[in-house]
Amino acid sequence: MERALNSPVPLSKRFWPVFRTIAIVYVILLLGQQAGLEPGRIVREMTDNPVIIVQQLIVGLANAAIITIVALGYTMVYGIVESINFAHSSVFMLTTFVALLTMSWLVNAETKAPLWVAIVAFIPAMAAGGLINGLVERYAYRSLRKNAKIVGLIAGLGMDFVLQNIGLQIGAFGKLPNAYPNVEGIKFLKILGNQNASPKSFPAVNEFFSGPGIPVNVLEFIDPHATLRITPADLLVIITAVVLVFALNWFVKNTRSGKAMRAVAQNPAAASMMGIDVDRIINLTYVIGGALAGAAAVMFGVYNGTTSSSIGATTGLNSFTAAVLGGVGNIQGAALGAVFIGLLSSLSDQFISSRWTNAWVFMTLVLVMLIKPTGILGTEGGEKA
Amino acid sequence: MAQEVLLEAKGVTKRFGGLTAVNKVDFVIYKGMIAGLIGPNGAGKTTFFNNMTGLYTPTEGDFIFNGKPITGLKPHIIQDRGISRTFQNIRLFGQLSALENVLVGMHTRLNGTVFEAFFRPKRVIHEEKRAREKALDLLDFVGLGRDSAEMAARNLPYGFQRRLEIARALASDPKLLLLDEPTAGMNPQEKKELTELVDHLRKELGVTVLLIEHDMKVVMGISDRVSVLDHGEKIAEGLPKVVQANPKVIEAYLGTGAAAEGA
Amino acid sequence: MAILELKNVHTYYGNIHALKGINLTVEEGEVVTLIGSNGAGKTTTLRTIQGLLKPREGSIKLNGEELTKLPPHDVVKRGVSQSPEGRLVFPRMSVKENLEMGAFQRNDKDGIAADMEKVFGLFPRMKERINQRAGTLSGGEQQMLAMGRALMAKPRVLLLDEPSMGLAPILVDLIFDIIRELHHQKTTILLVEQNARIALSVADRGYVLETGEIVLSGNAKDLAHNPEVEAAYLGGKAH
Amino acid sequence: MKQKLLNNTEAIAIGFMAVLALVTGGWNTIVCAVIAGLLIGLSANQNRDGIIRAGVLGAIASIITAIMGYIFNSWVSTLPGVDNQAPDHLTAYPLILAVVIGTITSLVVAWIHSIHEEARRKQAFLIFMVVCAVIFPFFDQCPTLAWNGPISIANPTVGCTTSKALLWVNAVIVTMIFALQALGLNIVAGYAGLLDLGYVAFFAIGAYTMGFLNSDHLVAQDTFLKTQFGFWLVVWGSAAAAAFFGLLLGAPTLPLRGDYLAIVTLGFGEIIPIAAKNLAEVRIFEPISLFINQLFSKADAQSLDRMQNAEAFLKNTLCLVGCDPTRPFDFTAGTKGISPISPPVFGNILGIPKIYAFVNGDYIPWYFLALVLLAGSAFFIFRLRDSRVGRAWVSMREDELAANAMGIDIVHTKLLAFIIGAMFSGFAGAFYASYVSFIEPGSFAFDISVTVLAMVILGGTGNITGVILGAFITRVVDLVVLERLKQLINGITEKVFFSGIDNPALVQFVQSIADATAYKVMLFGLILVVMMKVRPQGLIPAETAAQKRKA
Repeated sequence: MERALNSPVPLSKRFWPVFRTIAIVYVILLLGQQAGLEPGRIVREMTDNPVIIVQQLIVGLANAAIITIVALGYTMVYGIVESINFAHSSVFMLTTFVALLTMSWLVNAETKAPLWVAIVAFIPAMAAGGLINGLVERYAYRSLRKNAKIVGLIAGLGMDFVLQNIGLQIGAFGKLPNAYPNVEGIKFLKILGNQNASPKSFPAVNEFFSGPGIPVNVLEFIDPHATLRITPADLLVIITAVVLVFALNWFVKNTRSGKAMRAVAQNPAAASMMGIDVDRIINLTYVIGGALAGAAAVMFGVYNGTTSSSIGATTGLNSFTAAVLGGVGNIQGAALGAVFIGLLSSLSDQFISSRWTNAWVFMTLVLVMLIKPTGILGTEGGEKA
Repeated sequence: MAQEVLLEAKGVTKRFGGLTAVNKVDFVIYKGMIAGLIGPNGAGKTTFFNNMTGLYTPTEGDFIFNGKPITGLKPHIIQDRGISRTFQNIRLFGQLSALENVLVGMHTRLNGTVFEAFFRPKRVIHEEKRAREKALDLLDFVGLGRDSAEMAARNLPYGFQRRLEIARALASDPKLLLLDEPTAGMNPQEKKELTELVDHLRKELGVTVLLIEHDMKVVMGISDRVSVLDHGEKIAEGLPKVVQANPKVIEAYLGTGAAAEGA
Repeated sequence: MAILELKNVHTYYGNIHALKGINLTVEEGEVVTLIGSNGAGKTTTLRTIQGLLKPREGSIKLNGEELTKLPPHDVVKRGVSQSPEGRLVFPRMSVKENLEMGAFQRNDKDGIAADMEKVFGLFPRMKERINQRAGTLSGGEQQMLAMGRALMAKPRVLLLDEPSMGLAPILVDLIFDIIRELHHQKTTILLVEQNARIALSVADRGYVLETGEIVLSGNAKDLAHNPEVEAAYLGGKAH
Repeated sequence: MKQKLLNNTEAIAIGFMAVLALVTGGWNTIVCAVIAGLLIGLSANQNRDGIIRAGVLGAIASIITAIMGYIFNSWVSTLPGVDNQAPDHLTAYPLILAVVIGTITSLVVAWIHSIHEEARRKQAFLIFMVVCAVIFPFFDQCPTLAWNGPISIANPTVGCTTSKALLWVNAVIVTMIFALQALGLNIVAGYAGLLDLGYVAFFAIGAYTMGFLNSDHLVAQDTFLKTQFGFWLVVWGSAAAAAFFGLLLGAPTLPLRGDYLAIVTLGFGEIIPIAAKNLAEVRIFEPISLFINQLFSKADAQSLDRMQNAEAFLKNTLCLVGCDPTRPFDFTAGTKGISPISPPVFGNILGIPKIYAFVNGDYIPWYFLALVLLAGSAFFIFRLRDSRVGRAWVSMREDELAANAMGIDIVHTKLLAFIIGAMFSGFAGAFYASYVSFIEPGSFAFDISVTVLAMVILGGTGNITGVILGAFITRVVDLVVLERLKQLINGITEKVFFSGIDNPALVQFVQSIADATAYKVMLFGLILVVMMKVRPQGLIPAETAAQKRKA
């Protein structure tokens, strides 16, 4: 003990980690300001106008709702086959087109749509998502499952490109001429615009009881003039997400197929010995994941108002980060991670720098992997026999 | 013969969640001996091995190798210190040739860096040449012959694969060689030949061997000392014959019901 | 007629010829044991019967019906269920859910409930822990759960793979008492066990497997006193 | 023993090259015939009969190729919108030459292939390949001129505009840059088994380092470094910068499970173009003073607009980089890109007079420079694979746990592979920047990572020859076949189907649906999926020792 006190070496050793942390934080602040990380400005902007924070929180929650549903697809598939489904983000992207076309067909390519149109659009979008993902699993992944993991990953990547390319080419249908061939039905395709890669507009869902939104005066104590508007899109997105998370949780916990899914995730060999058709259950997982992507697509379209063939990558990265953050394979974890990512994105858009938001999300992903690779609610995967 | 301790395990315990796979095992290996470790399936033998070689960190207890603690070190450092192993279910580098497999085993004993790989200074050329020769000798020694040197490991017959694993483990000149069920899946003739190889290897190379084995005949035939694990605990230790007659061992291996019936 | 019949079954792992022409029969209500050293092909035989591995040659018949081409879940449906080596319970599911998974191929709710009671009768400890997660059970309890789970399929042939593995002697005795009880109830069992003596003590007949081939077969009592078997698998204990 | 009329390689070779000749025609017919001959020769039996058969097959293949070339010349090239190779597209010379050279190639290759002694065979192949590589660009000159006499060889650029001539040389130079990248990725993915999906990031880092340090971009900046550092110096800087980022990204993530690495690298690949886009106006302040100023400065947020406000906050802040508010430090030139980037110069350094300077658009010297770099890299990697380090990589890929137990430090070894892979990509990026002389964030999109991965997978993971072959096939498909196919289809549709229809919208729709180049990503995606299902080891799998013996 005495020696330890007298000698200077342990002292510097004790301060080294502190010093290192300070140095790292300093460097991050130094370089981070280029990407909008200026704490002084951020704090000041927040205190100057606190209403914006609340507004951004609502935006963040709505984004989180969408991210959650996409993340569920990642997390369920990862939970059962322990491999990332790279094509998931593209399935999501394709289903936004299904949703877009359904809605514009129902309202005949007009710019406004009542709420029921959005609700109806869930059906074809979810069906399409389930179908695409199911087919991808059946024909691209299934026979590869016995190979090394990297083989499946690469095949998934390949499918991702194929689907992305299809998404891009869907845009070309917007170029179909009006008069020729003279079919009325294709009119709604005009909504796809005449540039393949450019964003396509969703009809705005703005009929909500009797007005464009409910004004809510929750912030009177800060600013008597501040009024928040909660739009139908906000409500639709958040309520759908909550309903889907609970429904999925119930499904996995209580139904025969849900239990089989859990069994396969925990031990495919044993599940097979119990008479569970492992291939079918894995396919079912993909189908459900795809259907969820379809649901998320409607939410995304209604909320953001546009889609394009390139939205898959960002949403995919956000959702995957959310899934990892919450602990891969965990439904509640995905929701928790998504709330974190959603809030981070919306606050970053407002207060840090919207151009660098993706970079901050990515930083979060790396940090999470460094600090807790298993995620917030994750369990150790190592003990699985 | 002055008996020098090579490896000592002190109260090694490994728990997985609620399951205690290895429970307070004390264990000593002297230089130059062949130590046998037996026990029924799932008794914790391989777990014990994995703790020793750094794949797991023991929950409690210590391993002392050559007078220095090695508990909790990374596997590659433990291998560098002089403990080398084979695996229960053969884990060769399938696409590499037999020769290359042995050369990988020599990794810690070679010094070539990336730059040297490109410029190939004399030192590295010599080193590689010597390494290749030594690897060929080792292949010869374990009975693969130089002809198999260029064969991809996964294309070798089963028995050769087991031998190649031993050659690979020997490549780093280990002080202690751990063999995990080296005769599993072999017929009696092959078993006999492999037993001879193990014996041979102790005599020729002076390696200390710790052997996990299922086949009583194999263990009893060559071991100087046998320890018996059951249910994660060491239940007996001593000369093969003594251990064989130990009622506890008979019970663990043959079951009480059977003992009653046999009586 | 034999309820389970294997004829000249050859199974490969990649290029490794693991089973080299297995011939084996199990009669209704009989306990047959398969003994042999590690790596002899015992588990491979069970996995082949259940359809987890596809034989390259030969036929496997259950009550005269060919099983070889069927996927594992259909084999379970036909009435072959297994308590696997290493138990492989579903660790994050409760005991009850594990047992339900055993009855996955069945639709008769009443029958399932009745069978669950039966399992609880055999393994009272399972009833005490009905809501506990299987991963937190002790080794012996997990073994009981694995056997109970296999019984929930109401199998015509029950495959037991190494039920004594890693268990303390007292638990081994308990497990084998239950196997005797099952035998008494006329359950047809194919038992794989490395503890040859205890296995032969409960079985009617036995097969000895060596590097993928059956080298000996016969009445369990005879096998137990066969000098070769004694030497190789009973510890070479001198009488 | 009944021999099949054609084996798979031969059938694919003939078919593919015939299509290629059909869509490119002209003098490209010769190249097609040579490649077909090469592949036929390589797949021949190693005996006298084999050589004869190869000769016959080679002749047939060449004739088929020539016929296709003829169809191109006489019909395809007359379609509207198809690039004609030369005014005399109907000339018979290239077609006759194609038959002769194609046949000879297959004979020679079959003969070399039949040499029994392995060392000599390899030597002969090497010599053959070097000869081909050296002759090649002179055959791909502006066709008329090349044939008309030695003038064109002496002065290759006469009369050749970049858009029409040198289709192949340009494509091959770009291909070699990609092959260089693919070789690097092969170390990461092929040897060490790490799936890196953001490989383009290192390419971009290398290119931007070159662009930054070897162009007027830096000279125009407000720094003391008002100079261009020259290609030969910066190329190492590029490699080092890429390696540094490789370390930065790999060190925290490589210890994690493999598929997480895929996602992290994917993210990194997305971030780098974002950074390139947004680092055009860099201003860095001392963080503590910035914090204090922004938080406590008296500037009134209500009265000033946001921009002015920000300036007011920054007034008393300690500024480090890009302090002049009207002229912040321009790091990447944002979306407008850096141009022109200087080409390499021999000499002109340390008092040595300028010996030779490369000129953008003069392809031949670039071609040979790229060839030397690629050959050097291949040689380097070949030696690396055959060393202690290379063995460690492959063993780790085969069985990580066993490799660890054999004394290999997994994290260290993975990191080494990752860094060296990054270095190659950075190197390639530097060369690319100097070659095209213009870089912008859009040139480093995700599809480059995909293309390079497709090259490695297609050719054969872990095999140098395979990877280079993969690079060539992929790039030729990308740069030549798809482009030509698009022209061809558009030409046909326009001429055949739309000649009587006056509806530009419909034509435009059909053309954008039938645009072959628009399906590039899908094609590479399909290559990945199909290869994984059919032949996960690639066209030329890593030679295992056993196969060496069989040969």
